[in-house]
Amino acid sequence: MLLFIARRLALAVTTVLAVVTIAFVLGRATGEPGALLLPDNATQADIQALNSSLGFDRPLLVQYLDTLVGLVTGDFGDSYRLRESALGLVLERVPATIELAFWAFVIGLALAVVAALTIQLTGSRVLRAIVGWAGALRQSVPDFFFALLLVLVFSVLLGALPSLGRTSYASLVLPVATLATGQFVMYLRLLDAALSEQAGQDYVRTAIAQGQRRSTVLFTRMLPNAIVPVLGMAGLNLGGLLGGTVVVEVVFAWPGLGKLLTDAVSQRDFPIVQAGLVFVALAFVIVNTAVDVLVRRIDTRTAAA
Amino acid sequence: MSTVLRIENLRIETDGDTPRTLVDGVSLRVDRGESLGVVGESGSGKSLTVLAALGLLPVGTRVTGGRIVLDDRVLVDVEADVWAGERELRALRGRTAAMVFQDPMSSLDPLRAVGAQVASAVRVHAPRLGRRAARERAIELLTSVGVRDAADRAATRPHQWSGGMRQRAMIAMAIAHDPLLLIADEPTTALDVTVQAQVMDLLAEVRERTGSALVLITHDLGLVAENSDRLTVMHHGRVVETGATRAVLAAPAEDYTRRLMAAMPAEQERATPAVRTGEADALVADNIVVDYRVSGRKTPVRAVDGVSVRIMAGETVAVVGESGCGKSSLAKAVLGIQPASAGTVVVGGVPVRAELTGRSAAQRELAQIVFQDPYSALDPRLTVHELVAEPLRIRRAYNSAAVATLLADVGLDESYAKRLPGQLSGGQRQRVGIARALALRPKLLVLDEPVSALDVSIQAQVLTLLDTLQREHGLGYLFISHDLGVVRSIADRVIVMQHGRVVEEAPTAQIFSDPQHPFTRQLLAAVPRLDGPRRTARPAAA
Amino acid sequence: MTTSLTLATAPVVRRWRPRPGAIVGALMLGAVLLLTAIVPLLPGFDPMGQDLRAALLPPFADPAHPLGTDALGRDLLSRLALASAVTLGMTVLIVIMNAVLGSLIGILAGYYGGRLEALITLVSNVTLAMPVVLLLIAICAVLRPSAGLTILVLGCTWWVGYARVTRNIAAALRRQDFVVSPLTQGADSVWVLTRHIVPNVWPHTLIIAATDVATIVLITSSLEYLGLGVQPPVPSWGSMIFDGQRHLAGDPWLALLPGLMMLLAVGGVQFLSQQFTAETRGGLLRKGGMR
Amino acid sequence: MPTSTFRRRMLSIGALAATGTLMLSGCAGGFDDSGDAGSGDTPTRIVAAIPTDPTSMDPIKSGALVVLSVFFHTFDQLVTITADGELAPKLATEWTANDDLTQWDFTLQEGVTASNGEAITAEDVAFSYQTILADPTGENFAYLSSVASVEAIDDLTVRFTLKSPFSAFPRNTSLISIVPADTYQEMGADAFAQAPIGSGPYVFDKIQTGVSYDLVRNDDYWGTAPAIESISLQPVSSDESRVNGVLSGSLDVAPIGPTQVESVESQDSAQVFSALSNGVVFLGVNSTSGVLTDARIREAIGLAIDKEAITDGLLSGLAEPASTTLAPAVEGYSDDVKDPGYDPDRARELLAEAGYAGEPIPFDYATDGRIPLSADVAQTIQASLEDVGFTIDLRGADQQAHTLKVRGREMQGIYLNTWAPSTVDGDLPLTDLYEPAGNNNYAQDPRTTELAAEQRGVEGDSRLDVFTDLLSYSNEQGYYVPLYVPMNNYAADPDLDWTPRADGLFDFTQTSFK
Repeated sequence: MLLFIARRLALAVTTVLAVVTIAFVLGRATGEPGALLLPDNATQADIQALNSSLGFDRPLLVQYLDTLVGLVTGDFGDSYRLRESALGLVLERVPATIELAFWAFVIGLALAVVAALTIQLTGSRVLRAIVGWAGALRQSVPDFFFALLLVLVFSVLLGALPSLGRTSYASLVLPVATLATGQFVMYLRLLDAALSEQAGQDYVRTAIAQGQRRSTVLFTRMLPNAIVPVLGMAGLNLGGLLGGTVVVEVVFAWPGLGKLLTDAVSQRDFPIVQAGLVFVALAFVIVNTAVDVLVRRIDTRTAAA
Repeated sequence: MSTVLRIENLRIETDGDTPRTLVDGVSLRVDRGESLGVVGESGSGKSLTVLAALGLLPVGTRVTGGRIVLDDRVLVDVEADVWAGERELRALRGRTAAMVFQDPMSSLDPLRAVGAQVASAVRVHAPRLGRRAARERAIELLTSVGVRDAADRAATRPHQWSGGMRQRAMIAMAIAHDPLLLIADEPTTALDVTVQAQVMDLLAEVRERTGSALVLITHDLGLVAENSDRLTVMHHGRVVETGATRAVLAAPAEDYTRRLMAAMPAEQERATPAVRTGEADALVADNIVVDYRVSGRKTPVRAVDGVSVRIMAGETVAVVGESGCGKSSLAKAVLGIQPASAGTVVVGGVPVRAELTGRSAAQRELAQIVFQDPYSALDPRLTVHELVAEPLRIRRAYNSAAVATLLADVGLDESYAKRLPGQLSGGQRQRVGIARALALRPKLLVLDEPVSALDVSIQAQVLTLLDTLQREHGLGYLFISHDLGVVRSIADRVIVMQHGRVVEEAPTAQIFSDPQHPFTRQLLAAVPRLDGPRRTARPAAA
Repeated sequence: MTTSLTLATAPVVRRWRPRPGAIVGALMLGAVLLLTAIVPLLPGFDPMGQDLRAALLPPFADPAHPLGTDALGRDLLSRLALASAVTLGMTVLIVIMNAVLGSLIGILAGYYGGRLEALITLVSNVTLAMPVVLLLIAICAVLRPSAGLTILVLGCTWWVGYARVTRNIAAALRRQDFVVSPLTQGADSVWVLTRHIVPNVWPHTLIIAATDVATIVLITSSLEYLGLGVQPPVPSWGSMIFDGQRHLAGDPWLALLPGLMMLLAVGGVQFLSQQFTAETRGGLLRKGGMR
Repeated sequence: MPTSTFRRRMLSIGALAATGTLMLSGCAGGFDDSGDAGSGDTPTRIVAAIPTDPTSMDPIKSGALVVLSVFFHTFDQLVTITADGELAPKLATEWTANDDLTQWDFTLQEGVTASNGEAITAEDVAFSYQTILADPTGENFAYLSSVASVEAIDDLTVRFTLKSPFSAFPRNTSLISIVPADTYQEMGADAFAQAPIGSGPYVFDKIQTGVSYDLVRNDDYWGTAPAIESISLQPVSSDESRVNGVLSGSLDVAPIGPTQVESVESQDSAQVFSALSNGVVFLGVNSTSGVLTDARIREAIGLAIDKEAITDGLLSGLAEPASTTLAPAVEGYSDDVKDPGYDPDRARELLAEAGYAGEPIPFDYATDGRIPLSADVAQTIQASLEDVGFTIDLRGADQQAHTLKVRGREMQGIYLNTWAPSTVDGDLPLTDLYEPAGNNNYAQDPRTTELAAEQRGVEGDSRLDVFTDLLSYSNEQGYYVPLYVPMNNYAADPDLDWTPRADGLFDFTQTSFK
């Protein structure tokens, strides 16, 4: 277990380091931000002055080391544009994104579990077909367009839900629905395949031969076995989910990390980019480690291997 | 009244538009407390028949005719259109009739503690029993089937148990409710012969206690002979012969039964050795040590601990022992697949490096291997022709005539050349595997359990083939096996291994007639034989 | 994953028998491909020609523009055909790049294991921990957004799924006797990799690729929303939907027609891919008693 | 477009969405409607969408235009520019210049206090300006590049001494907010940005960076009390989201794109405001590289583009063709400046004369950001130019990359750009377009430099004449191709009584609900 933790830690550190380095290289390649920060009639001299006051005239190596020091001390500097602590700005946006990603994940996964179990329990081909069709249909609609359709129906036409902002629980519904449906389709596929595989396993036959109820076997035996690989996928999917919220955040004017980061990248607001990416990478590493630990707890075989 | 299970005229077909009949017109009967052996080769329908009795048919198959009566309850009567419902079946499963399956690893939920699984088998028909009580009962059951320290072990998961222990746990679950009928489907096939004997002893013992009847489904006539009162022989989905075990085996009425018995390895040594003198030894392996590194452990595990083997040209040396004794590791070390950490290997008079990558192509050709599992030994995508051609292609010595000759050598005609492994029987695959191994004209053939996955009748054919080839080419055989019956009929010399060391080495006849080491004796005693001792479990009531 | 399981589900050996879903899928995808192939041959094919005075014509109103025109008066049918070719082309390229890259990485990691595997784990972790969208925005900021760049970035970063699956299969195959035996016969690793590992791995790669098509189409169209991808005046489904949504109230077909194409293609591939995935057995969990 | 047709279409879309998705039915109920104080009596709260995230709430540091929509409400500036572009007193009641326009005295309103009670005097004004001038890297520094020094003459008089004559200087002061000096210094810049205090008609209620900027009416305001009690300014970056926000009632007013105007107009739940803006969309031309060094080819570009087709067709009439680089609303604009018009045949002749052989001309544009429908506009221009024989290499980039390229003077051929002087005066663009340091000035023509400086020293009609000379000369040389003056369009609550400003910023002090 100690070895496992040490390995995990090494992997986490190198991952974060690599992400920061990539971000640094790309950042310096995209150019200096001064010209973007000053009004239209600012002169070249003004821009130069600003860039050098931001430290862009120092040797690249020094800037890189500075970034690394910032990474260790947790001080990523002030945002160039917003002139506030970059880490503070990132942390300010984190709850909104986590809220979105968390509910999308939980609802998507929960519905997928319910649907997959229902399919297995009823053995209904019709149900599986319907869910399959609906999934394909959902996957054929880009998130931004799906979100727009939701807004048109539920906000504009029915006036039932707010179309933007993060003011009440109601404003969570549409953005979460947009993301959760996508998650649902993905997890349903994985779970259905995993459960179907488990259904053919000998231990299921053993349990049935003992007189166990099908539902008992499904819930207490097959589901834990099937969910292990799905959990692993879910952890890996996290990076995608955090990145995938960008479009939804734009459409629903959701004050999340994705929007902040994409804006920061294009505005060359490197302190925010660095702070944000470190956060995302850390979140990814932590969640995946947690998933691994969970999986090892559920399935001690992997620990032995 | 005294009949527990009665199957009449059972027919099982596959689903679909063009159903295939898998079981046709099978009738059998199990009386209270008795033991019925159902024998047949793979595909004979023996498992399906008995699985149908509990409504456990795999998906894609169904009962289309006949009657099944379990404990006076009609579960199926196709003509009367009686079909037991799920609820009714559930009440019977595990209580009236319980099953023990072949592979105790996959038959247990890998994620749940064994004790919990036993406890849940207890609670399923005793819902009012509390968790704690069920747990205690589970430990009691585990103890009763010979699991030591059951209270501690109950909390561990199946992968931490040995195969024999797992099968004990399966039996503990099966007897949780003292069923009238125990159905054991190849309960010992995956186990070592000594463990097999222990498990069969245990089954007899628990039946003594519970008075359960037993249906023993197996392909092993010896096992049936020792463990059943009556016998039903099945072939191609039909019952060939049925009757009292002793009577049937003493005087088989049907041709098929006779053939089955004839195919069992003869209990005598082979008459004429094929050893050639004057040629280089096929193998001289000296003081071989094999270590495995295991993650999480500092010291490597020593699988083979200083074993020496010498095989002359045309000689067959068998290495026997239980799983984990190091016999396969020894074979792999000889081949270089798992390099020996110490010792020397000389194949066909040529000293070779320990690791495979250190051996030249010409050196590698000297020793070839025939694998145990004919399913994994052949690339499923390649035709027979291509499979046999591969070693020749590696040597850039391919010509199609050579392939045809090799196929002919192993008794496969031209028509097989275009088939895929999936279209071959197990025996045919093993012939292809042998042809591949022979393609490079090796001096030494390592045969790693070459027949253990085959039905007895096929086993005999393959062994005959191996014998013929040895005489023809003067091959040395390193024959790895756990099956002493097979070893007796083919080996010139036998090496018995235990815990990575050689405990006894002697000519075959001497091993069987005068075993020196207690372990050898134990191994020999465990082999089920047609005339072996009977395990009876007649309950007092009968 | 046990070896027997891997090989038992190997898709190659199964007999070809079209399933209903697969037929529907083939028809859906076929319709899109047919349109993509045929429309450029028609006399009126002109995806770029603008006529601001004939902008936003509804479908079926003008025989010269059977499906109407967009905001710049360009023929919608022609643009749909071009967009289909562009999007499908991009998607296929990206999927192929990922499949090849991911499978190669996975196979090498699975076959050789050890340090290589550790390195690959690190690389795939970095890839996963760094949102593709951010990466693409940053790279586009340096190099200007273009279809080629999108293909390159997505093509080089979306391979982790392939690598994971193929690594498992390759590691399982590595222990298979039929992979070991050529080694004992004098073959080298290249022989084994090319003759036995790759041919047995690629059917699995194909299955992932089929399901990945939908994902990639979705990702690229989301990128169009952020202005990263195919650049005007060349159309793609994503950019057509994005442009069209501005006219959703008055001229909804501008967004719905490319949406329909996307649905047909994505849905088609998904249903088609069900042909290759293992049939659900249901095991003993099927309903009912003896019957 | 009749409403019924729209509804029917919406219903069909709804049906599509409902069948096509796994709607979370039952999720629709049970939320509180607190987001919008819409019901009951005449509403007194405005929720307005701003298109981008504002930057820091410290007016000394922050100079981005979008922030002014906040600062106009919460701070006083010396002067203000009204919705119709006129200069009007705000904190300053009057202002005078010396004869050569290098020294300006502003007289302040008496009795002005900040919301925390601190009196706003000439010292505070001087402090605000001096602090900005002390930091050349500040965002506001460029607006004051003409200022040499600022001093408080007495409590109510501030004197600006300029480096050179500048007739339009007071307009620049409309962009600079005055902070209470003592408070600012006590709190420090960072803390002040978190809880800014000003003397404007509104005070900050709650700041949620990037989410909403909530203001409430300042009951102690020295001037006329506005009707609206509270204002919430919320950044919403997507056009469609802003329209839907207004249509669904989440927003009261929001800037929208030209394509959305028609559909919003057909709705009962919203009205549309459209007003010609203070900006001009133009093509920048690098007249110093490649074939574009030939004036005939530059002229051909102008002749090849049908501006009316763009404004009437593509932009649905929500723009007017432009003939100069200044919009009509801007001081310095003159009807007398003409452009050559649309004549593709003449363009072809010119190309033939110049011997243009299809050398590709790069055409850069920003895919998003400042110019609505920029991609469509760029494609139209590309098509028009190729129509007369040009070979155009269309290159899209995001707004920031585009801006960096403009700032770096890296454009190779032509590029789409816009200039909207926030002072609504022609002076601001001149530096950038015609003076040596200008980002857009590839020509570096000494004549334009001279004329740009000359207008600063004169006032009234003579100033206008200089502008006319300069802009006509620019058109003749083909340094820029003016395209059109876009309208600012807004979707708003049907009951909103509001006049949009030419510069597109929000000022709700005169606004109310009917």
